[in-house]
Amino acid sequence: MRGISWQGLAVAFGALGLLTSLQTSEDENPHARAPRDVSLVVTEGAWLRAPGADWFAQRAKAEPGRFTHDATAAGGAGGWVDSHGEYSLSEIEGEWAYWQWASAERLTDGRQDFVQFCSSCHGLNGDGYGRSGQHLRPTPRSFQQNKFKFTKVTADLPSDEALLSVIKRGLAGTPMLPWDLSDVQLLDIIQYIKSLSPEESGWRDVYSQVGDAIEVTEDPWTDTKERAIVRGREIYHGAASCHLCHPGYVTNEELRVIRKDPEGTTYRENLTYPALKDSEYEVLGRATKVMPPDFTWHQMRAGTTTADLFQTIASGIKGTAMPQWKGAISDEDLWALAHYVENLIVSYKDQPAARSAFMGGLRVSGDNK
Amino acid sequence: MRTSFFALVLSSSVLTACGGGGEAPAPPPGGGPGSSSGTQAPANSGSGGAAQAAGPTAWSDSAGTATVSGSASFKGEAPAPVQIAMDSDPKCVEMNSDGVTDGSVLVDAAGGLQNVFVYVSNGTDAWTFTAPEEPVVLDQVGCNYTPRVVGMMTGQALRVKNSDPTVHNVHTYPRKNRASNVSQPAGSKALDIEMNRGEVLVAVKCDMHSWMQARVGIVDHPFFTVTAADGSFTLPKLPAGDYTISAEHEVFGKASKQTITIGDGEAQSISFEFSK
Amino acid sequence: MSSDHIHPEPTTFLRKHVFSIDHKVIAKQFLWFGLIWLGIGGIMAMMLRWQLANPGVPVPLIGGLLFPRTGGVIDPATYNTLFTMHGTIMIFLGLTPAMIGALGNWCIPLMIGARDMIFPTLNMLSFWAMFLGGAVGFYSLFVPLGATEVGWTGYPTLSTTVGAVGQGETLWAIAVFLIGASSIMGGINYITTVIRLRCPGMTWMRMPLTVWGLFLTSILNVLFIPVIGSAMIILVLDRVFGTSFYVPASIMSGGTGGDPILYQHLFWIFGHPEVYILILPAWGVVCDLLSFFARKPAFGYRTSVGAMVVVTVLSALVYGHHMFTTGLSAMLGESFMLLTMIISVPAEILFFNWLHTLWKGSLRLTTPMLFAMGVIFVFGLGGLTGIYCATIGTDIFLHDTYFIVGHFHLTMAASALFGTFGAIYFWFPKMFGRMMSERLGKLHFWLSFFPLVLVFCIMFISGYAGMPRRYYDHTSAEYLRPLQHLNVATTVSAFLLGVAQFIFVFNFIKSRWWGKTAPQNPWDVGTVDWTIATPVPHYNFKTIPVVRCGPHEFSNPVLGPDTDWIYQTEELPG
Amino acid sequence: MSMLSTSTPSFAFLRSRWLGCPLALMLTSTWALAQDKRWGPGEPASDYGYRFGELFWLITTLVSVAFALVVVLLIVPMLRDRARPGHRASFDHGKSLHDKRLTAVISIITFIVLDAWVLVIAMKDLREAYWAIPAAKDPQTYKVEVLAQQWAWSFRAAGVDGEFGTPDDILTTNELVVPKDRPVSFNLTSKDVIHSLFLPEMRMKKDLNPGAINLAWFKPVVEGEFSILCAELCGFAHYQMFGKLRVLEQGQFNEWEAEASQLASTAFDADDTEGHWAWDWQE
Repeated sequence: MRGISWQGLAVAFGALGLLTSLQTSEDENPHARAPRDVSLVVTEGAWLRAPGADWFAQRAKAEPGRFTHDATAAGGAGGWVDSHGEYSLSEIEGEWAYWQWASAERLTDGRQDFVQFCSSCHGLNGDGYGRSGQHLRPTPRSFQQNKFKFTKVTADLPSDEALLSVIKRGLAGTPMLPWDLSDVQLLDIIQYIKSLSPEESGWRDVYSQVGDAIEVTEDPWTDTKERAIVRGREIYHGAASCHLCHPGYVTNEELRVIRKDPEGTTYRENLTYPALKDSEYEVLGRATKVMPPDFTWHQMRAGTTTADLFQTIASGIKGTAMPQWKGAISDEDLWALAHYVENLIVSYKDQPAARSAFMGGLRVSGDNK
Repeated sequence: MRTSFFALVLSSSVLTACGGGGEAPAPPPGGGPGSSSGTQAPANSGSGGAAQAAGPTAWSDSAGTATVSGSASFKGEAPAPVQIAMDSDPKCVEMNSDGVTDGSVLVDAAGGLQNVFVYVSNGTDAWTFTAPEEPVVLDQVGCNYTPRVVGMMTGQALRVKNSDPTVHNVHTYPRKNRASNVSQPAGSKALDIEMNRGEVLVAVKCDMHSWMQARVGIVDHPFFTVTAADGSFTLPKLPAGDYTISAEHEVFGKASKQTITIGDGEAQSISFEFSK
Repeated sequence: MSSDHIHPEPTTFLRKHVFSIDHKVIAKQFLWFGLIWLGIGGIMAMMLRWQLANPGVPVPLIGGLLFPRTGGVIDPATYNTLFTMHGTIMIFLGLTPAMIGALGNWCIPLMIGARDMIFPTLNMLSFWAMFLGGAVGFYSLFVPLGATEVGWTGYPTLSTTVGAVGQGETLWAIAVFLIGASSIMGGINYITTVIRLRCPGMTWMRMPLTVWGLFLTSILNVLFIPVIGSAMIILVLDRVFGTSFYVPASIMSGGTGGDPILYQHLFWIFGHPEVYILILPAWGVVCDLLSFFARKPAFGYRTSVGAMVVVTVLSALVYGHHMFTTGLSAMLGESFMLLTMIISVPAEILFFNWLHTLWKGSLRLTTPMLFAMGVIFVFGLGGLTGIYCATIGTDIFLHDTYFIVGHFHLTMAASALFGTFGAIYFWFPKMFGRMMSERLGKLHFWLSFFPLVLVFCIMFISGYAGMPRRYYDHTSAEYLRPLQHLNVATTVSAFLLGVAQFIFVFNFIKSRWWGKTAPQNPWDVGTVDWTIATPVPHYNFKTIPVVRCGPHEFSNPVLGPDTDWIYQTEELPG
Repeated sequence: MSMLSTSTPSFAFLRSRWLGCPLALMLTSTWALAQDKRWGPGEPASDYGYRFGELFWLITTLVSVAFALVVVLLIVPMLRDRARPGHRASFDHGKSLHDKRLTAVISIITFIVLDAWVLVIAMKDLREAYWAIPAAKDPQTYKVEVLAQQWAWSFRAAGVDGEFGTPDDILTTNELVVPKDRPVSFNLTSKDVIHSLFLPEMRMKKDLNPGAINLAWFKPVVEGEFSILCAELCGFAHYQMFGKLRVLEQGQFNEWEAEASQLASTAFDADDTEGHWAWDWQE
């Protein structure tokens, strides 16, 4: 075999192997979101907080065949099983709770998808500070903080469904897109980002709970939209006092009438503009501020239908000044608010002439600028 | 695409082998703190120590006879109280017609610092404590929290009331516990907030009235207190032993810790000093 | 090695068929290799077209097997991988081996009367380097974090770890480097062989134009492949070792970091000549085939050679027209626009010569002839639309739209592919000793020709309407949604084109083993390769031939009325 | 577990998918989409858009004629000069001086007609319009800083005070509002990878290179809503990176700008230095 450089071929193959193995070595490239300094393989599975027993009962009814109950699971305590894994019931400090097992294989899949698709903004470690996420307001979520804005649940932790719907439809007006990935991939990513929460916090916290879903109840105003808008306007500026953070959409006189304040009462400066608020979302250890939207101007992140608005108002926006309204005011009033806000969006957003006539009319009256 | 591209080539053998490993281990939350296997409930609440032979014993109130008292003071020139502008909500203005100053730093003429949370941060591991049934009450009166700083035991509820004729939202900022942010219009019933993990000085804020702030100190034993207007405090009913006592203020942060050794029936005095 | 240095024929299977140093075996290896990869690249193209016409619909038949995790749907990342690998495969692993590797290895020694390449071992190494490159490229599809998905142009910073975290991208760069190394080895070999091993009497101006095309291509290969090789090495350094040649340090200003535009310069200094690397052999083949089957001398042989030489020189000077929107200065932009316009002059000369060769000929419309004339048609279409792309004013709008896709597919893909097909149909009898079916061949041509023209002409329309290339789903943007009917039409044509290729596959396989035995010279052509027996003996020529006339002495009146051709080794009467 | 259940090759397609899928889908979608079809890019909405449109049709005319000639010269020999018994090709090497002159003359004429003509007009257009970037200090010029990222456009306009990096800078994501009949001048750069700002109706396209600032401009002459697309492959969601361009009539625009500036000042967080990314205007 004279002439064939077997040694040469061996060296070429060796160099090739060396190069590819180097890509997962420890040294760090300061310029890039190189995956070299972090392992792509998750070696341990994780128990993550799952929704409560009611949720399983509901789901089992809504999607027959999705869940099967296994009485022998978890040492006889019983549990549910579906294609995504096993949900086990366990007692912790006197309280029974469901936990979902995310296997190491599944988290590895999720990890790789996360690094490939999400890390440009959310950072390799899920700290919300990837190269594309820098200088961005609102900031990309840090999954180490495990706070999520649009949860559609009462308590802090959203269900997989809620997270899935946010990822699939995106957040309007931000770089968070509607992601065209399959449910399998997205659910793997979701399990992975849940596993990023620190011990004793969020998804790995025994005291946390996956909130009860805020169901879209029946709209009591379907035939009486006009009255809903009037009622919503009263709630907005009255009982709920939305104008404390969002703009007020009435003149000072009207506000006095709605709030039954005496003549001569004055309200906050720049009443027809929103007021900047604190948020819990941190960048480089500093909490950023958030802007409550002006419904006639800003884009709604999580949908503009009445039902979307109902859910958003009811569940609040977690980690920001927007509280949960479910329970604080009645569902009927929540629907009225949703109708009122929807009406503001439909009538004035992106319609400069109509909007300037409307807002200008509020401002001529004097002290609310 | 990624690993599954042309998975035809790989799937039948490799992935099946991998997939086999995906089954969950039998007992649930292996890693969860305080967990035990599903069938045997822990004898008592605690942090996983129930099985140990020489574990902590249940605390009885009569066991403690020692007292630590002292004071917290602020060194240096106290910041001048700032007038709060409440114009955003006329209802608040109405209730405080004389004007209100910011209550975050309250220093008396002698330098005594009010609203310092003082607690035993180490030395109580030998006992387990049961939280009292009755909740700790935090009221919203005149667009301010009363009291401004409260302490409570883990497992105890924080009951937030709204006595104002206006709407508030109760926004807690814990690091280790569940966060919550719920609105509370005028006339709503009280909210019970659970925080089950020891955490000193959890902020409670109202986003609608940006000046409204309170602090909650949560510890897993009853040895905590808040300094009075002159900066004094008393920690009664301590059993004999070695303790680390800490103090934290919402603006000035932690003072340096004090370690003491105290015998039955003794009374000792310590002091904490804060500065900017 | 001198031309009369003859080794004994190899005896082992390994030396005979795998690690052979015989140029004829290597040519066949390259041919099979190239055809298989053309098939893979073609299937990828079909999947791309499927997705574009039916966004988000599972790929029928193979989808469930290839993409189980998405239920057979091509997800956007996979889509990016597919078009990246389609481009890379078609250029580097399909056309390069099938055109330059197979054709060069087969034609150069046989047509210039040599016994083998001048460096047979280098020749073998060239094939195995390309094989290794192909293997690495294929392997890159399976690595963690995904295959390359940044386009065959691989622009940083998308192709650095900023934009592509997958190891597939690193492997892609290594694969391109290896394939480049193979091309350089081949190029050195071809150039030296043509210079040193021409048989007596084979002067430069008596060489068949096929050899001229391959010779000039090799020069471009040797000059410009090293540029992309270095670009790829730098890319690998950036990706693996954390250097920052291409990655700027800060977002707002360059700072001390690198510059992604550096790569674009390097890439297109190679990339534009690459177009001519692929098209020059096809041009050479077309010049020859038109003459062979029009039974007429190639019109203006010298001007054709001159035009090809001028194209070779100019090809390096026009690359900037790929970068009109990257922020080139006005001076550079205008210079490149002017130079690009100038390069059309030699192409016009070639067209003139081709059409003149056909004029008043005696056309035998065999399959190779049809493909040669097809090249004139599709290259005419592609070349003329180049004027839109060369003009900055229109290119601003058309840049990175389907117009460009249509343009470059017609010029370098369709033309080179038709040239390759013509060459395969033409040299198949000598290569394998059997005839390919003419009937199936003609069917293949016509069933390929119409859909092909349709595919890329519809792309001109959609590009003109503003449809950007490399979009996973054009229905997601409001502006593009009304254009979707064009996508569907393109896809239908593309599928017809795809299906037509099965005729070729069937014809090729069937003829290879069961075809009619070929006579020594089925086409009545006089070049030196047709003077020897079929199958070609080991070391080709028992005695080195002596050439006494040009390759295109067809219908020469001095030959008398009975015959219209003469072997190059024969003396013209009179 | 999930891997196991999803990675096993599915043979379901053998039963359902492949029979109806390919042709039925293509035909129905062709039919459905043909209801709402478009064949061209729409009328240009910027001033140089018209110039480039005219150039396009000039080239199209010239190219069509040239290509028709090629096709005729291909088809005529195919029909007329087919090999047949008794027919012999004319012998011509094309070496004579006459042939060489003919080659030269035809090439030069083709060059002049096809290339030089276009070249001259293109140069004129470029110098008068495309490269004539309006002066920054001209108060008529509306300046916009664009920062692209995977996968969104961030636009920053100076606001009413005309200065970048002040609280009243108007920051928008995926939405750009500009005045009609005033030149709009861009400073373009990118955070991560190369993007390309493509305004199809304005006939404008310019790359955004990380680490460098590119300049571009256009002058909208039509009111309305237009598209913003990305024309340089920028990763996974390249196809989703679009925005909306709104061109407002001058009076309305001034109102819009004042309001947007006011809102921006309200939202300005002076301590949040990381969130401010304006740079000095480059010219």
